[in-house]
Amino acid sequence: MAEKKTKKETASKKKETPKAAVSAKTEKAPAVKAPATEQKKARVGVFICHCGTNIAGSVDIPDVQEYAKSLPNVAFADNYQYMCSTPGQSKIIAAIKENDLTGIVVAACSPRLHEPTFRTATKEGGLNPFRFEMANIREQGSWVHMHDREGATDKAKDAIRIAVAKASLLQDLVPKTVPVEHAAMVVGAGIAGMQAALDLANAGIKTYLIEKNPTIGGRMSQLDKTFPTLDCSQCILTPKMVDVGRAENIDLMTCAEVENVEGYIGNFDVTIRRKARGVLTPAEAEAKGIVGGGCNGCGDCEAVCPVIKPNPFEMGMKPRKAIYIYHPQVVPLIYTIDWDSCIKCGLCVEVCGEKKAIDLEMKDELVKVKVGTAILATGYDLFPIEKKEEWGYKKYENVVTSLEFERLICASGPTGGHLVRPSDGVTPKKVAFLLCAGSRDNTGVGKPYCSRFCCMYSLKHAHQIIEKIPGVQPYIFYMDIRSFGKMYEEFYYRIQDEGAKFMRGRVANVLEDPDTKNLLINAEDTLLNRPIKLEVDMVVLAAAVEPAAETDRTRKLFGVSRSMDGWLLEAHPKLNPCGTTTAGVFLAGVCQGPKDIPDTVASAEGAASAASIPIHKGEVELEPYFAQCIEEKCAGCGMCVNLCPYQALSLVEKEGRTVMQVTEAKCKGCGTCGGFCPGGAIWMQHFATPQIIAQIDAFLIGGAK
Amino acid sequence: MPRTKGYPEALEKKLADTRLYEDERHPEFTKTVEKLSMSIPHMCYQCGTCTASCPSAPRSSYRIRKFVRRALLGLEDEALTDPDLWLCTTCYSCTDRCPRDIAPTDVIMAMRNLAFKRDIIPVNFLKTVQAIYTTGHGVPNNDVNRAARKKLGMNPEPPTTHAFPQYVKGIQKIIDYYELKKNADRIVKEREG
Amino acid sequence: MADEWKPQIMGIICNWCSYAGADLAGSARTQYPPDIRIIRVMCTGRVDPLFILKAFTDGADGVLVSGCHFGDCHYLEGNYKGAKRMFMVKSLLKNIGLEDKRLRMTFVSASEGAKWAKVVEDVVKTVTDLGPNPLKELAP
Amino acid sequence: MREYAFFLGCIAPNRYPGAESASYKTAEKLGIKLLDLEGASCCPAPGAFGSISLEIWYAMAARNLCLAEQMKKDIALICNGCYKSIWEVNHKLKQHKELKEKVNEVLKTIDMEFKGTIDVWHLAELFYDPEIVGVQKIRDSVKVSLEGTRIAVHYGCHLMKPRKERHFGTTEHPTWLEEMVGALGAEPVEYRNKMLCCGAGGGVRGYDLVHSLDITNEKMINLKEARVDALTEVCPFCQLQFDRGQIEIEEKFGVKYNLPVLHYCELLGLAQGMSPQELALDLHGISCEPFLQKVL
Repeated sequence: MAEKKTKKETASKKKETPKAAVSAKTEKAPAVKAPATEQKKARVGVFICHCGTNIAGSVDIPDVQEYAKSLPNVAFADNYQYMCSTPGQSKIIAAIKENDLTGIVVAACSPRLHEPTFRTATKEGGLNPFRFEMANIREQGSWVHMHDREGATDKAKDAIRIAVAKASLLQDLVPKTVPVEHAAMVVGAGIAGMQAALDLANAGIKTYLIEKNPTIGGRMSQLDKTFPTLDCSQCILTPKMVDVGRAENIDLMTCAEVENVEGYIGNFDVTIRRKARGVLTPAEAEAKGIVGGGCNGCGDCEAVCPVIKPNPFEMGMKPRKAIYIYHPQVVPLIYTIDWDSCIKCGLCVEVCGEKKAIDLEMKDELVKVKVGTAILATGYDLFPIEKKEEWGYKKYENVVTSLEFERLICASGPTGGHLVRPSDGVTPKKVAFLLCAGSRDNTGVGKPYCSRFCCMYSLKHAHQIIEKIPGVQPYIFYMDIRSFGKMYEEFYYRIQDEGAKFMRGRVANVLEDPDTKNLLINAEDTLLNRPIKLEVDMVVLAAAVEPAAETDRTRKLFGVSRSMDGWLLEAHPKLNPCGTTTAGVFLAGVCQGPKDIPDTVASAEGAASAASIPIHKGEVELEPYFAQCIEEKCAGCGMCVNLCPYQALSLVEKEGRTVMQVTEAKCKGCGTCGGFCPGGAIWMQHFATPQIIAQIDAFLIGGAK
Repeated sequence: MPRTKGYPEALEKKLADTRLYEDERHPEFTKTVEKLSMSIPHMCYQCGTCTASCPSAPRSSYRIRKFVRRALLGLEDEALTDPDLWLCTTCYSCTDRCPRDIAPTDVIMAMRNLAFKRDIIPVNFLKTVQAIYTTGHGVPNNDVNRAARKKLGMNPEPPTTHAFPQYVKGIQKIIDYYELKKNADRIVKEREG
Repeated sequence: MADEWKPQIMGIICNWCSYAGADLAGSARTQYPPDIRIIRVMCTGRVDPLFILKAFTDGADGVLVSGCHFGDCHYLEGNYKGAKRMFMVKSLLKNIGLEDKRLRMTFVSASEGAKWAKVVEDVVKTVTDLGPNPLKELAP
Repeated sequence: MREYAFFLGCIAPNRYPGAESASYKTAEKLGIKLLDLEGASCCPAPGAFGSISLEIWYAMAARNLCLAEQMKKDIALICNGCYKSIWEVNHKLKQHKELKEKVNEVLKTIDMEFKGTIDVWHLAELFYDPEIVGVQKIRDSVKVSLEGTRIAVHYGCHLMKPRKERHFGTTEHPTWLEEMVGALGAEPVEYRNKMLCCGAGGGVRGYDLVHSLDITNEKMINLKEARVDALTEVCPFCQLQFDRGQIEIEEKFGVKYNLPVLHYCELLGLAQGMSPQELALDLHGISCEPFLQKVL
């Protein structure tokens, strides 16, 4: 039953498609006359790539070529060492002209790699580029059946047969060109987001910089010094923060989150939630008619606020008020109210006086902006290292994380830069640094990856205490020191020379002496082959990092995938580390994977450059994989309308009938509608039902064997 | 060995250590240990967490990390003939903490199984077997205990194989199925005469 | 060797996750049995139940539909809709007396090359255990 | 009243019958009836048998499991070593079909078959489980509060470790047994490195007594530091190591601790009003007198 029905459909659709195709054409596409090529008998050319020995090593190329020649509709077959090379492409161009081909099949690597290359070649040969189909015989052939020549060869033959079946039915398609909004968005204003926004702004692009916290600066602003140069982190960061605050092209929104994203590359409609910070900026005040008002950062409000809470910027080790700034160098210098702890006593409003900066009734606002491209720079959090219970974090007071250490050693931190033990305020004389705390951990509790910057900052920590505390002894418990960057190994040399003791062994557990609050470390000196117990005053855990908590929500809004470990997935790990599979969305900094500051800045500049290209080009081509309605068949049932996730389909009256209509600009070509049209009335361009059925038939009943 | 051909014997002996990897490697050993232990010692990165967790390590030359390394390298003879093999208290602290999710304790148990196949086994282990073979219990009942049980109003023989000796036959059948009693008796006799 | 029966399995997989995952298995040289042939669609939402039925009437011994993880679909929710249809097809298969295990829907992301290899291995094993598709004799 | 087949093991019935007797009586007061598991044998000792041949260990433990399967009752037991054998073999055979088939081949020779129809529990975990007994019910059952005593807990190894194979959660800083001690009115006392092994397991006690006592001694030093009146545990083998071990430590190292060591069931028995005679505390190597004087 099913089969018959499908067959009939296939037949009838074939007749109708030219009409559908014509109606789908826009005025922009006069060059190719679809019906003319449609009616011609299919003449397909097959080209088989050796890819050096990558394919030829596991696939019998001559055999496959002979087989390809025997297939119906195949007018020409050839092979070449490297089809993607210029001579390889020339073969395609020449063959189209010489053999009057209507479709091209290249059996080589993945279409995700070289489809664009061969489409261009097809076009240069005088055919519509969408008359090209690729057979993947490398990634899904020779490489996964390396030692099964017969199996790989058979699979290659089938793959070509399936591709030829589709190529025989392919149509001319014309990509749509859309204009690109001359604006960009950067989500996250840590060092990555700031750098990307500055680059975009300097390239003349209006840039919206969205930050969830009340200030920009991110993790880097929490650090004391940076390795290996020992630059003061704040000193090199604050100029950038000021630049961001001042840049004309940057529209900085702090206390803001992305609420919703619609559209596609060139035309993203982004809704931003500007959370009520309870305090007006001077500009906002002016807009409200308060002349010379708004927050000037004087801090009078903070002085009178009666509520005391831990400051998250100081890792909770310093108090702040319910109306607060994180630290003196914040950008923008505007106070923020923590609604969870504010008791609305109104003292701040009173003291603020004529500036009228404080509004205790402020509500969240939703702002809509349109951007052409977007960069995600959402950064990282520390892995909750208390989950690795053996090291006693949160159980023993003198076990701290590296980020807490940064605040404790920082001159602007809670202790004014004097490193002290949280338990008794005494300066520690023996400090142990535990590396790979939760990193390189396959137990399912920690993280399987290397967090990449812990080795180096722990070396820096050791240096800092040697510098500040006379007679201190740092112990670094490590498995491997990974000092791979420029001047990093030299830094390692320096710290060893300064007297840090390197203990090659992972710490099994930490115990506390309840009386002295000293810590007893159990480890093995694996180089001496000897278990060691070491009593220290303080333990610093170089905790693993993980994607920031909001990353998952944000990435889903932008349609970005994540890899198995949670970091956002780049389009290609080697060759497109800033891009994503969603056109127009790019990644910067640690959200893509652990990076130190130089790598983060480099990746941010890369992302900014990539994100500016479509904007400067002014227009982008969208793949023409739209749904089309075959109106003769459409019963107007409307089932597809609800299936479409993009509201691209609607029912309209036409010649007295209700039929479905596609808004092409909204359609992204997923085909969900076409997958369930009961009447088979939806024509998915390039993935049309007859084309797919032909592939199925070719695979299962088209075999010559 | 050709590499040290012509060396004086004493020097050759000294150099033997350096040939460890070539001469003594048994890849099959790694595989057998992995199968018996249902664990993955070949994934060890030698961090030492296991040794540092080990209650036996500080008071002996027993280094569980070394045994895992031997499993990884296939150093069968070295692993099985080391008397330290029998110092593991099977406390599983190493297993709980291993960042590579290896079960070093089970690796040790697997190696002990293989050592037994070569008759390498402390006699006390075999005496437990003998005791269980005769009474069903590794720590059998005695008169002091019987008297105490009676005083408590309990049956002097607990309702185990002690009160139901007919069940001992089944136990013996299982042990005989593997010829364990025979081997145990033989080894104990060899050691103690 | 030649007359040993090998299953014919059709894989319809989405471009963004499973196809990319399969490519990753390739570049990582993860080996798996060669008994599957792939048809690429943009999204598993595109998979018409008729495609599956067509494949079985054509004599396919097994069909694997693979897409993105839920919540990870490139087109927001195409995979939910695809999966829903596969349940329907499974019950249809049961109704006509064909083992519904011959149809598998899996979720393999672009970063799960190793998982893809495992999935294929598993499907090939399941289908091999089930034996040839009884409809094959009727196939054209 | 919930019913369980009571797996005794060796040391409780044959060395500390008070622990056995206390288990029956305390459990009954808490709504658990322990039934005799006739013909049960040694679990067998995981250290000794597991070291010789895991295969035989599986088969021997499976025989005990079959006895309970025939009774159609879950097993309850009071020894960590038994828990390791009985619980783990039950768990492994249920998980691995191949292993089960191999074991059943052997069991066939004695007309038995492991089916995998029952579960295995430590009595202490049944006591702690709020759906079965729970701490509150224990507290309610106390007649003689142990108030004024400081009691340290030794968890032992094979009950909760390896963590991944078990279901008890943390093995670094567990506190559930402390809660159960607190329910008796006593003050549970933390001490240094409480999760350290008693030193007896893995056949080490038999293989190298001094080595094994050295570990016990380390524990004793830590316990002494914490100034406790008694140590409680849930494993008669650990109990033996701590109790008889103290005498051996005195012989070998010349140090005296005189720290009473009681199985949790004995402690619970005391709190529920059982007399020291009913618990046969006189069979302990280390006199419980000083502790009893504080309580009674």
